Amino acid sequence: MTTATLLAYVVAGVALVSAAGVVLSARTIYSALCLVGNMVSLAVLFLLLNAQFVAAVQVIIYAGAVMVLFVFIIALLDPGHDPDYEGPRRDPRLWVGIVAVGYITAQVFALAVNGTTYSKTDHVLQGQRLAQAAQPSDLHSFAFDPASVNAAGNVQVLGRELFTTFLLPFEITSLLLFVAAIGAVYLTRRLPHAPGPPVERTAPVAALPEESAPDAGRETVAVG
Amino acid sequence: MIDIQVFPLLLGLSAAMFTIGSVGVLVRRNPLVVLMSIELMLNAVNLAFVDYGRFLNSEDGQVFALVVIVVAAAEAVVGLALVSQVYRAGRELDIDDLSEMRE
Amino acid sequence: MSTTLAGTLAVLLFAFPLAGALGNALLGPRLGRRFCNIVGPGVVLAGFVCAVVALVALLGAHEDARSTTVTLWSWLDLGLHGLKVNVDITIDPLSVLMCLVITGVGFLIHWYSVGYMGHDESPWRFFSYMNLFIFSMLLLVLAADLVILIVGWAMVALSSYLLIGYYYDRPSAVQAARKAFITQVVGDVALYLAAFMIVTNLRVPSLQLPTIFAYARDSFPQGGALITGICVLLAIGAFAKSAQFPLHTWLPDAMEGPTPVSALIHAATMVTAGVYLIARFHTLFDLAPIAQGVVACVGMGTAVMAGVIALSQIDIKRVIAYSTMSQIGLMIFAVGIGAYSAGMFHFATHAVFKALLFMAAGNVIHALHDEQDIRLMGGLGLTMRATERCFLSGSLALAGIPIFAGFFSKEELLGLGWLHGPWAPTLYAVGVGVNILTGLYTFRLFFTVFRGEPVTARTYAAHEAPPSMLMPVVILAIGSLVAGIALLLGIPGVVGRFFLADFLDPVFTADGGRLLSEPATSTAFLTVLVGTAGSLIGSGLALQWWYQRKPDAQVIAAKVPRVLTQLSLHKFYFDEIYDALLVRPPRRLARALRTVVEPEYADGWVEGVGRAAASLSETFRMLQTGRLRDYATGMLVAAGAFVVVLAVFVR
Amino acid sequence: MTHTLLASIRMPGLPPTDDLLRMLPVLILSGGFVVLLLLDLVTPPSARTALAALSGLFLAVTLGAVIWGWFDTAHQGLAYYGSYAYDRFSLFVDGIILASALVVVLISPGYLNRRGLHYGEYYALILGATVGMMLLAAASSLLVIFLGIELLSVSLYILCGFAHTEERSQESALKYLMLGGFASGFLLYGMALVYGETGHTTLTGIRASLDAVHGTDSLFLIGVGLMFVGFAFKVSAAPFHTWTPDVYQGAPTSVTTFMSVTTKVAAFAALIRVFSATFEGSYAKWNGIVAFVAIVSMVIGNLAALGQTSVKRMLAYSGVAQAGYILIGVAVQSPLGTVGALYYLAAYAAMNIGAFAVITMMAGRGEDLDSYDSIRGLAFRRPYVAAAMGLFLFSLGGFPPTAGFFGKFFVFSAAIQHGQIALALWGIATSAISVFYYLRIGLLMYSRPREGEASYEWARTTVSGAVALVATTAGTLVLGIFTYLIYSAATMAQVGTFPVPPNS
Amino acid sequence: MSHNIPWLTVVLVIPLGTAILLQLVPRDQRAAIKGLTVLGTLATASIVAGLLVAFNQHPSIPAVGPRPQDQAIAFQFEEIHSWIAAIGATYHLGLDGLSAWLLALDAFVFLLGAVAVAASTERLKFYCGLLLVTQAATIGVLLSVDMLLFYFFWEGMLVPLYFLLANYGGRDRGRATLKFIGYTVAGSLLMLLAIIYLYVHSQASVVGHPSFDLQVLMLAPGPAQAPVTFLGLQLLTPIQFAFVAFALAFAIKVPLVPFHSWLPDSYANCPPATLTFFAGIVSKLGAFGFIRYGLTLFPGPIHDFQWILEGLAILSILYAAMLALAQSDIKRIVAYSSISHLGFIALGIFALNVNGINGAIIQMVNHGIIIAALFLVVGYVEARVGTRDRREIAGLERRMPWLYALFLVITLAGLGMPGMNSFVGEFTILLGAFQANPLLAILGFLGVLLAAWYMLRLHQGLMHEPLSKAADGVRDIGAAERLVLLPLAALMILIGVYPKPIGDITRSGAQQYVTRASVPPPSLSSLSNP
Repeated sequence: MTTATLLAYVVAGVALVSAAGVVLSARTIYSALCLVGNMVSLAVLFLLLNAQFVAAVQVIIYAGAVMVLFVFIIALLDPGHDPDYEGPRRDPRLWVGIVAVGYITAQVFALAVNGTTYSKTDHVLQGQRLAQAAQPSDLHSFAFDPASVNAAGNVQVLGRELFTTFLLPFEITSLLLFVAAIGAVYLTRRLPHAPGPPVERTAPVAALPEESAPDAGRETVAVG
Repeated sequence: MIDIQVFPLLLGLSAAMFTIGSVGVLVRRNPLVVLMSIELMLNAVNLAFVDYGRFLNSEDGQVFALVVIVVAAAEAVVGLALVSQVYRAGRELDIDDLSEMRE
Repeated sequence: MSTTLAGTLAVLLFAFPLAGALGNALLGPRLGRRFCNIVGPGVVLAGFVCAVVALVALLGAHEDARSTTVTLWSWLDLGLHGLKVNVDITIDPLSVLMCLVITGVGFLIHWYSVGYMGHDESPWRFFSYMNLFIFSMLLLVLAADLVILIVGWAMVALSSYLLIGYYYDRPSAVQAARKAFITQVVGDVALYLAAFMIVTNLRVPSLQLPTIFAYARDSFPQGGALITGICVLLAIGAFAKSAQFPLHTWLPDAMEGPTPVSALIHAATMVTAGVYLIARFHTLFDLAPIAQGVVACVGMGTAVMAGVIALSQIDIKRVIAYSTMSQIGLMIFAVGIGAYSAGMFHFATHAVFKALLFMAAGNVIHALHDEQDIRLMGGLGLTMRATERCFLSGSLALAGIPIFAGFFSKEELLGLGWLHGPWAPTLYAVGVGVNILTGLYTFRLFFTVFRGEPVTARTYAAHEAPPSMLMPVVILAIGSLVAGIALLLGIPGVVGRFFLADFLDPVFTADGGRLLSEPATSTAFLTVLVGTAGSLIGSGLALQWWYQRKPDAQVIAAKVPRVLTQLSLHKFYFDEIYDALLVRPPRRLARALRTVVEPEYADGWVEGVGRAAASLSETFRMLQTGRLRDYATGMLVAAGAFVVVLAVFVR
Repeated sequence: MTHTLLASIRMPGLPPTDDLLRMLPVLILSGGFVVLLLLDLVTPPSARTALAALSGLFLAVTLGAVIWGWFDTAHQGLAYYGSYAYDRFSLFVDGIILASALVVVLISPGYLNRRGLHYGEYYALILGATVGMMLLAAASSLLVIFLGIELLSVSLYILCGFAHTEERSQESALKYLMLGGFASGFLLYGMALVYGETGHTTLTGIRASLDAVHGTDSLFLIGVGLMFVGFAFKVSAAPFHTWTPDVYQGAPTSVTTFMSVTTKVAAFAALIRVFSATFEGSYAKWNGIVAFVAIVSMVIGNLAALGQTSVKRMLAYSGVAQAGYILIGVAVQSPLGTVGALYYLAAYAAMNIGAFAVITMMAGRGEDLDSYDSIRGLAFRRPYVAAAMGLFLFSLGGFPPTAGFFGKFFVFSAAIQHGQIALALWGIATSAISVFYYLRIGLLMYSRPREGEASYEWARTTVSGAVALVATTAGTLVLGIFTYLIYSAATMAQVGTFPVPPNS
Repeated sequence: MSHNIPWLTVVLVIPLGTAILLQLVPRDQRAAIKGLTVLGTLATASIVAGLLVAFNQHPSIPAVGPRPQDQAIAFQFEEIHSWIAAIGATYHLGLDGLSAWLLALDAFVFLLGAVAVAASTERLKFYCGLLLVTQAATIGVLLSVDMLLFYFFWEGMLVPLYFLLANYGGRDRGRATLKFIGYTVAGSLLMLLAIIYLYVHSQASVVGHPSFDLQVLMLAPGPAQAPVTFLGLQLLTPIQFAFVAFALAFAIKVPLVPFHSWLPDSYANCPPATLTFFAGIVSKLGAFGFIRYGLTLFPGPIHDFQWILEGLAILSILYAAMLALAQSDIKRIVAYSSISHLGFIALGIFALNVNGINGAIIQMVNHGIIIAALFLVVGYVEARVGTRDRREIAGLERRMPWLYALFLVITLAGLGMPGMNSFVGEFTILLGAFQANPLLAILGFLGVLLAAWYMLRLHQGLMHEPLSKAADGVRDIGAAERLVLLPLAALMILIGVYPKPIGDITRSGAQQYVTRASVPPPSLSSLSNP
């Protein structure tokens, strides 16, 4: 087992704990901090997985921008008192949750280890085998030489990918951000809101004129 | 250069994080924490993508992860905007209050 | 007789009364009473003329050529070996005799009604009903097709229903009308079934009576089960019309109708339709001895029962009604033993004198302002001589005192009864008993009404009926004196055959039917003597008890076993029994169905489904708590379940 | 050094310019989105109706482009390296979506004015959401599917909260957002697993991988299941429907009108493309779950609708039920099933938009036309509208001669043809129930309010509103009588369900 | 009449056309509205009359298969056009001995309904439009030969009916309407499944591709499959299930007794003018369906279930008659009497022989006329006396002689008086039943007796006995009402006196269907040796 693997184990543990912390910690701010910790540890894992660019983005955007936003809002809304600290313990949902966590994790792990997912013999993921079997002339080579593996994660490669193969998603993302921005602006800005005068109920229908009533026949005829 | 035994470990970790996140949505009544839990779920997804991508040696996973991060950010923005709207009046941060419409 | 003539006559016979009925109904209210008084009887008279013409034509024709069947139009084809139903009518001695009586007596009664209903508020209604009845009756007797006969059969019932319920303000009248009609429907149903059996068992091409008879003779074995069943059904139909046991209870109640109605329908014509039916279907009955036996016994039984009941009734009309029932019983007996001519003979005479009796009674009731209780009458002979005389002649005829009409006809059929039919001598003996009863109740009635001291003051106030009501009575009185002789040219076996028989018998022999063997002269003479003796004894006793009153009737009544008197008084409890068996249970069942079954079950299961859906809907709405975390929980659980299923079970 | 490294990795060139042509409808609409945003800054509040007209124009033009594309078979095929399918399937769905959006834009101004919500962003966001839906309909790679869903969702989150001063609106928006995020988490995780187990993100690639090895392993299946959860949420199929009534009720009615139809249509398109086409090989494994969801949706939707007292909630639940019926078409893996689902989607668009349009147009000042009482006696004031509403209700109930009948008919036919009688039986049992709550509304409209009871202050019918109603009515009837028109179109679209790679 | 004009389409279109034309009339021109409606229905009626005259002039020869039951039903004035070509659904209309006179009845009762509607009805135009649309739908049901088209009209009929029932009538009409619609829909949907099933399985039919055309489906060898087994016990075969589905749909429409509870409520809450065609033709369509589809598509199953169906028929006759006896609401009395009479019709159908079915068809026509008249009378009485309670009405004869006389005729027709029209039908039906099994006929006669009882009870209860307080001071029916009732009464007598014109056509129809349904081996036994 290489040191990298060892590191991976350790960081994974940290990630797990911090994840639990997000849910369980008493104060909102603690949750936020735990989330930050979780994200950072994930970034580390990404690095270990040769996804340097993603790791960087993770730290910058997530741990940076988003979490800062969170903290702002927390500060803004002053959660001095948190409705539920003891909530999780009492709540039957918690048990549902714990069961779910335990089961699903175990299930996925088990399947990942000795399912059909990958065979210990040739250390090749089944997805890989499938992909190769399907179209040998696939966009990405499945050769496991370290060079390509390192290359896979670096900025140039991803950049090219984003502007060629994934051009469309990339564009859509821009649109999405645009919409989100507008939304945030619209929702938070104080707008001159002029609702109409309160409606006073009128005219009991008993006194309704028969006006235009028979014409209903026209539409009903259209039914036939 | 980590070896492939890490793959199932990280997949399991992502599953765990995902589920924990979803449980957070279940059990927490603080809208901010709920949003964070959702972020947690998305993070788990990223981990899964990157993990797979690494051992498939395809970039698609990483691209996916990038996109997910962006989308998560976008959602977080809108969500936080809404939360700040709804709970603007120093109102107790409890999503269970959001049950005017029911049945 | 040419078919064209027959057709024309038939159409005319139908047309006149029908026109009368419609005319009265539609124009009557506008044109008023006089119009109705003319049109009502007029059309019947016209019908009578047609009948006479037919009679003359028949007499002119050769004996074997006297039966003509004409198809007026084709009614319907049935999907069964090309079975056709046509509107056929037949002119033959039998139907013509019926027509004569119906229109003749009918005319007189119409004439009588002009006076009797003189103060009625809606004569047009009355006369249109009466004319309608005449039409139906003619349709019945002229019909030569089973279905058409059924139509006539039912329409007779209808018009009788209308006339019984004529005074619709009287609940009792309404009840009686409905009772009569429903009883008639029972009879109709019997006829339907008979028709069905005929249709399904004989592969007849049409339901024309001659055809049916021909096929029946070829394919039915003598006394076979099927033919017996058919005949029994026919007989049930006949019983319903002719008020024979066990379908007789409607007739007394029918007296709720105006008196002319009783005279026309419930004495002269309708009730004798049963006799006609059996006579008409003689071919079938000849094939089914058992059925004949049943008919004969029922006839005689009814005769006795009615006689007994008549003894204790106190309503003048009811007494006559029961006597009618009893006389018809005799006729039924006659046709039951196969003495068709004799039966028809008695029918003819009976029509005359019974109509007479009713109308005379009508005069009395009219004079006493609708008083019908004979205990409140008496001594009317003082004030109403003419009516008394007529009534007397009618009573003599009814009682069968020699040289009066009833004597001949009754003795004829009794005499044949001595030789023929089931337990021949026994039934003959019973018949003699009936004679005694007849004498008793007839003269009980006569004496209590016309002799003795007046009971109430009204008796003195009573005045003789107006001529319009008297003339028909007188005519009929004369009729009842001469009818016997007119139709008679000698007592059977003493001076050979008699006229009516010569006229009718071809009908019954035409299709191979055989006449009953006449008794030897000596036997015949003996039977007649005994029968007459019976009548005389009865009448004598009546004279003794109700006129000279030593011993008084009450004393005698006390001597009679109580059971008998009670039975007689309560008409053998038939109404009570039927009410308990046939009327109440369905009523109760119907109520139970309405209150329990329909709401609880028939509708209930639908409602139940609705309620179940509603409650389910309630639960689902409860699940929608509006709390986000619950929704998320639901989703997670479902998703987890999917994972389990996909990872563990499906694989 | 890096150069050699890069050389060792095969890189594709830029996408061909034809792809821009294939993107034409989406491009027009996105352009419209931007233009509207810019114009909104300069238009005075009084002239905002012009923005509505403009957005309507954009939609119409796009619709034209779509129709042109339908006949332009030469360019049909995959674009952008198999991530975007420009085929009749997507164009068919685009047509439905655009038409619906057009109707919504027609009825919106009056409503927004009465509600005091008339802001330009509204139309921009409608267009944005529409773009997302069109992308979703045409998406043939997991990534685009996800982005399409997110684009339309984010837009809708904002639109739901568009009445930013109203508790209900905000509440519904937040609920929708949180549950939406939750659901897209599942969707994503599913995608991750599918990607990992097949090695591809494009549907063509995935399909190819699956064809290569038929034995599909559990992680892949779990992925399929989780993806289905995501889709089921979007089409609001039980038990993932719980957000629907609340959100529909809280959102401004015009928004509800929009999302109730278009979201479902787009999501179903993607669902069909992914499940019926891509995961076809493992049909036997997942059809049980789909069938189960279909049945549960039909039962819960109809039964819950039975007890409602709010028109919008009732229609929401009926939407859940309708989703169940459409899912039948997915649960039976047959061309007829797909065609049936497509036809049903078209019918559903016509009748449901119509029904909601009535609610929108009649909604008075400041308040939504929500409760049953508020619709009582409508027929006496607005006979045409009431009659039209009655027609839509009958259509939803599945009566001929309306669209709804043939929708159900084709779906059931598919089920029976496929031997899944049980599905069909559930279907008819529940539609028999549905009759009661649909027709109850009819009774309300045609019954006079009790003595002395006030009647709701219905809004006047605007011209554009009338046009919208006529259009939806006509659509409902045409789909119900001249069935062959759309049916043949749907059959042609069905052929394109699976994105065939251009090379093969 | 010339055969190159699509007469049936014309008949189908005229009502719709009139309905659209109606919209040009301003709503306050009530007289004009009513007049136009009457004209439209009159036009339809006259064309239908023409069709009847021309019927059987050029009969087309039915396709004859190897076995007698392969004989297709011969339709006249046929029209076939493609409708949904992709699934082989066609626009296929045709007239046969079964539908000919029913079409006439349809035209007549709607004409009657148009005449009978009070010009003072609120929202008259709406009403008239709905009436016309309903007529179009019912005509479609009678004429369509393609099963999808049939279902299209069958279910579509409910739409205008819903608006009619929901808008005009008694206090409780809402509930009653929902009950009626829901009940009917539940049945029809099952039938829809069965139709689809047959369609799917007609693959291997004579034409090769699946089809909805009755002519084709009829000749298609039914999918003879082993019974469905559920939890080990053997249930019915698929085709039998299909038949049960059809039977349920029709039994609800007729209605046969366990499924009848919608009828009294909706009839009781329905205005008489509507009832003339609602009771007059709509309920007949169920019986029509039994003959048209039960006998042709399910010759085997209908024999397998014959005794059950006969039992239901008898049950309806007696049960409904009893309830008619127990009611005090005169409208309900008539409603239940209607159920009982329809029981007779069903009895005739399930006798499965020419007489029974012929009688059933004739009786459908008669009952249409009678029930319409009865409801009209009841309506007039209610309108004048102000109550429907039998116990509060009496002695009307004194006040309204015209009504009395006409009602008398109608009553007699209602109780099957010989010489009236219903006698023709009942006699033929019962003859058929008697052929099938004498016991049936006898039980049927029990129904005849009861009918006499409750009809007289109704008639006398209203007309006779001393004048009741409620009934005092009412006026007799006016010329308009007489104008409506007189033709009806006349028809009742006319048909009774000369039924041959009807009988000849209907018999030919019945003959065809019976021949078609005559399968010697019941399908159950045939399964054992496939």
